[in-house]
Amino acid sequence: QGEASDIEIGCAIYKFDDTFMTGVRNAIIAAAAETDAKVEVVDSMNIQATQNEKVDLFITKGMDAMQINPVDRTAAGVIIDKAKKANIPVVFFNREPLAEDMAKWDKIYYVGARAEESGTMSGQLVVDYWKSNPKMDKNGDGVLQYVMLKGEPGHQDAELRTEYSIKALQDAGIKVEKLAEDTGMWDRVKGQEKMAAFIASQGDAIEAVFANNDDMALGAIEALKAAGYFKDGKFMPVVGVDATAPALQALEEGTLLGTVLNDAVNQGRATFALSYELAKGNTPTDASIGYTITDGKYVWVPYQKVTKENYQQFK
Amino acid sequence: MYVLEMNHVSKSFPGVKALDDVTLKVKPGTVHALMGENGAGKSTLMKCLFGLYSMDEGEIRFNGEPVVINNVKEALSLGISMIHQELHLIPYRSVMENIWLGRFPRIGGAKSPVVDHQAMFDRTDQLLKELNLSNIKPTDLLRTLSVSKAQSVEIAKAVSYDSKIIIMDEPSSSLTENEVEHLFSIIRSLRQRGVAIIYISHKMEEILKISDEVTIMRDGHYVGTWEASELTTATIIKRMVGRDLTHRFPSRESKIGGELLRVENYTSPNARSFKNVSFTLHKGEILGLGGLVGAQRTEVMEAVFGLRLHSEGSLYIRGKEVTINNSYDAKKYGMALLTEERRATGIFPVLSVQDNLVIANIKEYRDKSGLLNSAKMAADTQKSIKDLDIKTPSARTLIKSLSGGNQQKVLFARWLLTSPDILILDEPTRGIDVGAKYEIYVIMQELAAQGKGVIMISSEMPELLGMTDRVVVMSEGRVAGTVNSKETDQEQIMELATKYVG
Amino acid sequence: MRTQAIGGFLFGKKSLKEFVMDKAIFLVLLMLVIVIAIINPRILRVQVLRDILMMSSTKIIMALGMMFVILTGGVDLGGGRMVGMAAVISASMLQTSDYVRRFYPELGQIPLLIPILLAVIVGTLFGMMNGMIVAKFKVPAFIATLSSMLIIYGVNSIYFNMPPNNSQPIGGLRPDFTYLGSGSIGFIPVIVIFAAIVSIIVWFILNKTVFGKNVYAVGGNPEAAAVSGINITKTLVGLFGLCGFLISLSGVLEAARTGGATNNYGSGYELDAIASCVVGGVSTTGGVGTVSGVIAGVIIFSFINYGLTFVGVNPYWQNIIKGIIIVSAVSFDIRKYVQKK
Amino acid sequence: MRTQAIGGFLFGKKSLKEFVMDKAIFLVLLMLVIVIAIINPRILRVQVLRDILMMSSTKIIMALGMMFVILTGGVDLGGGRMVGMAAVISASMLQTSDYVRRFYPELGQIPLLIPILLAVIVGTLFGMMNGMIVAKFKVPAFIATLSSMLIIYGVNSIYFNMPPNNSQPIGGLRPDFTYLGSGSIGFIPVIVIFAAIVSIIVWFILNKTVFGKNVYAVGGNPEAAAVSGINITKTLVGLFGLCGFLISLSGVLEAARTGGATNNYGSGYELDAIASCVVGGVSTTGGVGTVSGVIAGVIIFSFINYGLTFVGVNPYWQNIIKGIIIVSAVSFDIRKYVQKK
Ligand SMILES: Nc1ncnc2c1ncn2[C@@H]1O[C@H](COP(=O)(O)OP(=O)(O)OP(=O)(O)O)[C@@H](O)[C@H]1O
Ligand SMILES: Nc1ncnc2c1ncn2[C@@H]1O[C@H](COP(=O)(O)OP(=O)(O)OP(=O)(O)O)[C@@H](O)[C@H]1O
Ligand SMILES: [Mg+2]
Ligand SMILES: [Mg+2]
Repeated sequence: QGEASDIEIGCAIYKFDDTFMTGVRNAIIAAAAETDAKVEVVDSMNIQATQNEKVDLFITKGMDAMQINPVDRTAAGVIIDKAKKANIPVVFFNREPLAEDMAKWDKIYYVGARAEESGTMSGQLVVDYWKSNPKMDKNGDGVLQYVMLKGEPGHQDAELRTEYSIKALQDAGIKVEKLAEDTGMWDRVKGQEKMAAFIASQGDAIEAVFANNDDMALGAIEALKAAGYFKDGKFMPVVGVDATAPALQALEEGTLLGTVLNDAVNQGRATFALSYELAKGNTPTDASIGYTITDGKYVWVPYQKVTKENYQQFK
Repeated sequence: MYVLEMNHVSKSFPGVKALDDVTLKVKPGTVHALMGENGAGKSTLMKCLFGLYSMDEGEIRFNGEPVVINNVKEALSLGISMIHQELHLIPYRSVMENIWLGRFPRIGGAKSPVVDHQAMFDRTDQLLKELNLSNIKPTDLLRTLSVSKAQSVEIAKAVSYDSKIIIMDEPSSSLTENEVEHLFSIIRSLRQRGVAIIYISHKMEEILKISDEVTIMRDGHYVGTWEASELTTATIIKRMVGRDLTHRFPSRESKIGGELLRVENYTSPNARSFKNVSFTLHKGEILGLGGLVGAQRTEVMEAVFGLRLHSEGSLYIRGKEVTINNSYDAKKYGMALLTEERRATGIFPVLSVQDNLVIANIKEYRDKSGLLNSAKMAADTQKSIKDLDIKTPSARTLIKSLSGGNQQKVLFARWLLTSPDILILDEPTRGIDVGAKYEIYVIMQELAAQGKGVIMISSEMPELLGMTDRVVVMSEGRVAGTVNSKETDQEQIMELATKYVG
Repeated sequence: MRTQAIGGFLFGKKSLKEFVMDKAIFLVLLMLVIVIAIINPRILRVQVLRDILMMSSTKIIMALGMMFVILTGGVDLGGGRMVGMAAVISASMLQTSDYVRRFYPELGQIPLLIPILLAVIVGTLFGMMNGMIVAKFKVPAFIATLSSMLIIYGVNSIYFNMPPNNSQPIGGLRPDFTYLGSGSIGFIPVIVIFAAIVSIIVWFILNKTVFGKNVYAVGGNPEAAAVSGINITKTLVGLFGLCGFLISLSGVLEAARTGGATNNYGSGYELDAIASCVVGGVSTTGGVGTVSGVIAGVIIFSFINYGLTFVGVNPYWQNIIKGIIIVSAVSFDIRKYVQKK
Repeated sequence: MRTQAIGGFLFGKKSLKEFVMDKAIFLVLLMLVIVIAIINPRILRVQVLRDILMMSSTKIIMALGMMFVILTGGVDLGGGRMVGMAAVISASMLQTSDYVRRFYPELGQIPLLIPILLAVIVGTLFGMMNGMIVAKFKVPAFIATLSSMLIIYGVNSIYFNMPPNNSQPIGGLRPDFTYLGSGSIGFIPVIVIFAAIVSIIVWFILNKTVFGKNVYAVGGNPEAAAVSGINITKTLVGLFGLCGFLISLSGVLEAARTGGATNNYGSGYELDAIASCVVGGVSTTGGVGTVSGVIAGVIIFSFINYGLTFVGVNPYWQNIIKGIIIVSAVSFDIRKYVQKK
């Protein structure tokens, strides 16, 4: 213990219960297993203050580098100050700190996808369907009537996905009308219950269902099934985000229209590769980490649309 | 000429008219006894006076002036204080805090937020000394005090208000003879200072001894007010219950049989508690357990019943040694225990009278399917209510809204339903009116006549002497001696009770 | 006189006022329905009633379990996590054989009852452990169940993270299993039938058995219960076990209803269950509470959630309105317990 | 005899056994430290002590607030949401003037104290409202604060969602503000000094003032308090207000400490605060609890969290171990209250 050759990296995940972040976490652990580095993964339990405490602990333990998945992206500034003082490089991932905070020190990096993109892509999935299926406009008014199942209000991904999915429709020149919006708190059960209420109050007026993640989308599908959808030719386009295993199954069954894959494996690998180089005291390069570094501190891992056509390759 | 007049007071609760046109007139510097059967409305009348209940009708005059008392604070500031029928103390706080609650001495004037602990301690110390209660320390936590000491704290608290009227609702119910004497000397000195005392008790001797005037109530009605000197036990009873009650105790022929219960050498793991207690109870016997308060009578009986640990000793039922670790073991061997603290270990306040009655016997109400037979439970409940003359609007009434004495009757009935062979009664007639007392004596008597054994802890000497066959006298946790009730007197028992004191 | 006679006819021996006081919680529910129906009359459809009963079903089962603990003056903080554990255990063994990411890739088609029983037994054992700790070590239920909340969640997460699953949501549940959650017999959902049967059984246990009476007694005054010859340990272990049984049953049904499970299922449910009980008149100081009150409490919550979404209230405002409704309903209902001065 | 004399010298009038019983909770803490130090001796450094004190500071302030409510036998479920509200209010007005996404783009550099006072006053008022509802409508604290939890969260979310902020996390806090949370005077963090001062004041209030004694009285036996002429309403409103005050103060410091705020701050904190109180010997039935116990309770939790991460226990196992430690600590500590029979 404490030998100079041992590389120790502290990794703080915003919340262990997040399906997507579990994928990233597993990828980081897998990548670390191929090296001599030891990654200590901790759970911030969705509390920024807890994360700060974990960072203090990492600093006290003298970690060589840190991987931080912020709970609240604006709080990265304080973490950067702490890290800089202790001279421990930090790779932020999945949630992007503010540009001015990123500029505070040169040993700060970010790996992630542009959160807006997931919203845009799920919007585009519906755009494609709308354009190829004129019958989707059930009431024939040329306007797309939709309902929105939001994640936890105030959660960065929830806000951005909600905003950009609709923006994608408008950018494609489609007129939209929001029939209802409510929060399903990322939760399958709540998604199902909220959708049941939407169906009861809106009836057949709903033409599309947007969900901020797959769990809520699958909940909504259960509610739709209970209301007689997905049989006898009655269909409802439902989109989610994450491309979880049950979502892929739903794609196969033809109940889910599409979802968006946030590439957990590559986010995890890139995060580890960056922090490993930093821990060794090197300045990372495209070659040394195997990913393209933009603006000297960003690695962008793109989202991918997943539909019935290509889901096989994500299984 | 009256310090207090309550005229035409009426008050109803859902299902009962607790007070119906009641009058009470109290002269300054007198002890005014308020009497009536259980549920007659005595406590309710006092709670109206103390601002705890609002009257439906009637007026209160204080020093001749009509007053309206909306809450306790107003009552206290008028100069009325009260000792409640049930203890109202805060368990994890000190004696002094309990006494000065609501009017702590403060550092730097009445508006200051800071409590003056030194002054509080000194005043408490002085108060306790004045009242001759030096065995209680101002800093003792309430929960470590025995019931009787806690009762003494309540008395000290009521006295400390310097009130013009002190209401005492059965203050002596958990005091021993000596302590009652002590309370009386306090009352006499208060009377001399011109304080009026309203004194509620079911003990006739006390009433005749201490009171100047007596007001009698029956079923929420006012019966009348008399000079105490005009009254005798018989006339009071007659006016209270509306009929004659000639004997205090039912006459009985005891037929003592073989040994039923033998306790040998019971010793508590707690060094300050009981040691080497042995006694025997026979079939058909009523065995008294006497002694001063703190003699550990309650502890011994709780240990016998399996509620407390004993480190040494053995127990024999009908000559066979048995181990009793808890109350269901005890119940299995046909034992029943009526505890001393009605509220703490007796009633289930939020449950109905029926549920309170049948709970100890609940297993007997299962029919073949294993489910409870409601009809049988209801029938037994009605029978108990009738047999013990329990005053309750219905079997479904929550027990907490019954009068104190009627709660006690329910508890008594609870154990009778289990048809016990050995009945242990800890202060069974506490707070029970004369009529009901007699009924309870009769029941004890009948049980003994059926060959069952009864153990009665009592601090009322006449009751001990009048009802029992033998009395085991305890002193400081040890058995000081056993006497034959017919051949002894109060002096001998007192002598034994103080044998190990000091 | 006339009106009184009519009142007597309608409400039995009670006066109209007493009836209103006694059933305040049902009146609150009625008022809510009326207000929402004025805003959007489509709420008055059988479909909506069915939706609400369906979404209340698992919650009723859970809340009835919770009631046992609240009757003793405690709470079961681990309830939510127990829902998650039962959901994960049962779902992990009830996936269709052609689903790709199976939890147990080698597991064949086992009888439906086995995983369900397993889930429920594990829940019951955890419940009994809570009861044991409360009874034997005198640890407050709050702390005992807080600990078991952490332990259950930890155990469940480790199970859920087992390869090859690695914390992925469990999907692809067998249709015979999901039928329990979303199937119907005629117009009546299976899950509602479940809830009804459980309610009846719980009513029987509480009102017609020795155990039930002992629960009320231990809750009403544990010291008096100890004196009355009630085996407190047995009663506590029994009632906590029953609570674990009912809560894990609701977890199983939750998985069946949503067709999936994660270790995060049920998170926070305990609070909803406790709140439903309290709104339904179960006293947190113990000894007071009825099955019908709990059912009313759950349905009120379901109806508020459903109704506010139904009329399209913004989620932030939903919270505020919900808060106001709850506190008003309870303060209205509580008056029957507040003693007349 | 000798050992007894030494024991007397060390522990005052109490016997060694009594001392061990009385201070059980501190012994548990000591044992934890020893066990972890055996696994990794690096934990025995001043830096670690400082980390733990820092992470305990805001929690101590919050738990002390919570203690007032628990002393009356209730809980404040809205505590966590109140932390979030205070964090958002104070942070929204304390951003640097060059920060791009300001909550109030036009707001100048206002004195530090104004937003802090504002946040704390709002919290106090919500607390007093809770107290009012509990006292006047006899609604159980559980329900009153559950409602205010929903209401506070709703109000805070609406505020947080106001344009131009639109629910974006609030960042770019002024250095004079963040100094309160992360600055130090010498080696001692400012926030620890805050916690120490608050603890002393609360100790004084509870032990030396009439109000404090009334809190214990109302909690220990409300009927006794009522018949002694104590104004129960005033006491309840006061103590709930104080609870709101302390909790929102901890929320302000939480924003200062993390350098940001969202409407989700504080979510779930109430449970931690309640648990710390109970582990620290505050009885959920009311009337029993001390400041030192609460501080010990918070530090035990902090130390468990810190220590388990420090020795590198897998987070799932952390939950399980934490659960076991809590239940053992409390069952060990509780023995002093369990009546010796
Ligand atoms: N809070 C209440 N709610 C309903 N009924 C009540 C309440 N308090 C008293 N009662 C009823 O009022 C009647 C008078 O009770 P009260 O306590 O005044 O009797 P008491 O004369 O003091 O009897 P005891 O000698 O047994 O104490 C009883 O029938 C009782 O059931
Ligand atoms: N819970 C307690 N904790 C500590 N000490 C207690 C407790 N209860 C009682 N004691 C002590 O035990 C002593 C005996 O009280 P106890 O009630 O047993 O006397 P008793 O002879 O049974 O009187 P009674 O005639 O009232 O039943 C008291 O002096 C009291 O100091
Ligand atoms: Mg259209
Ligand atoms: Mg009375």
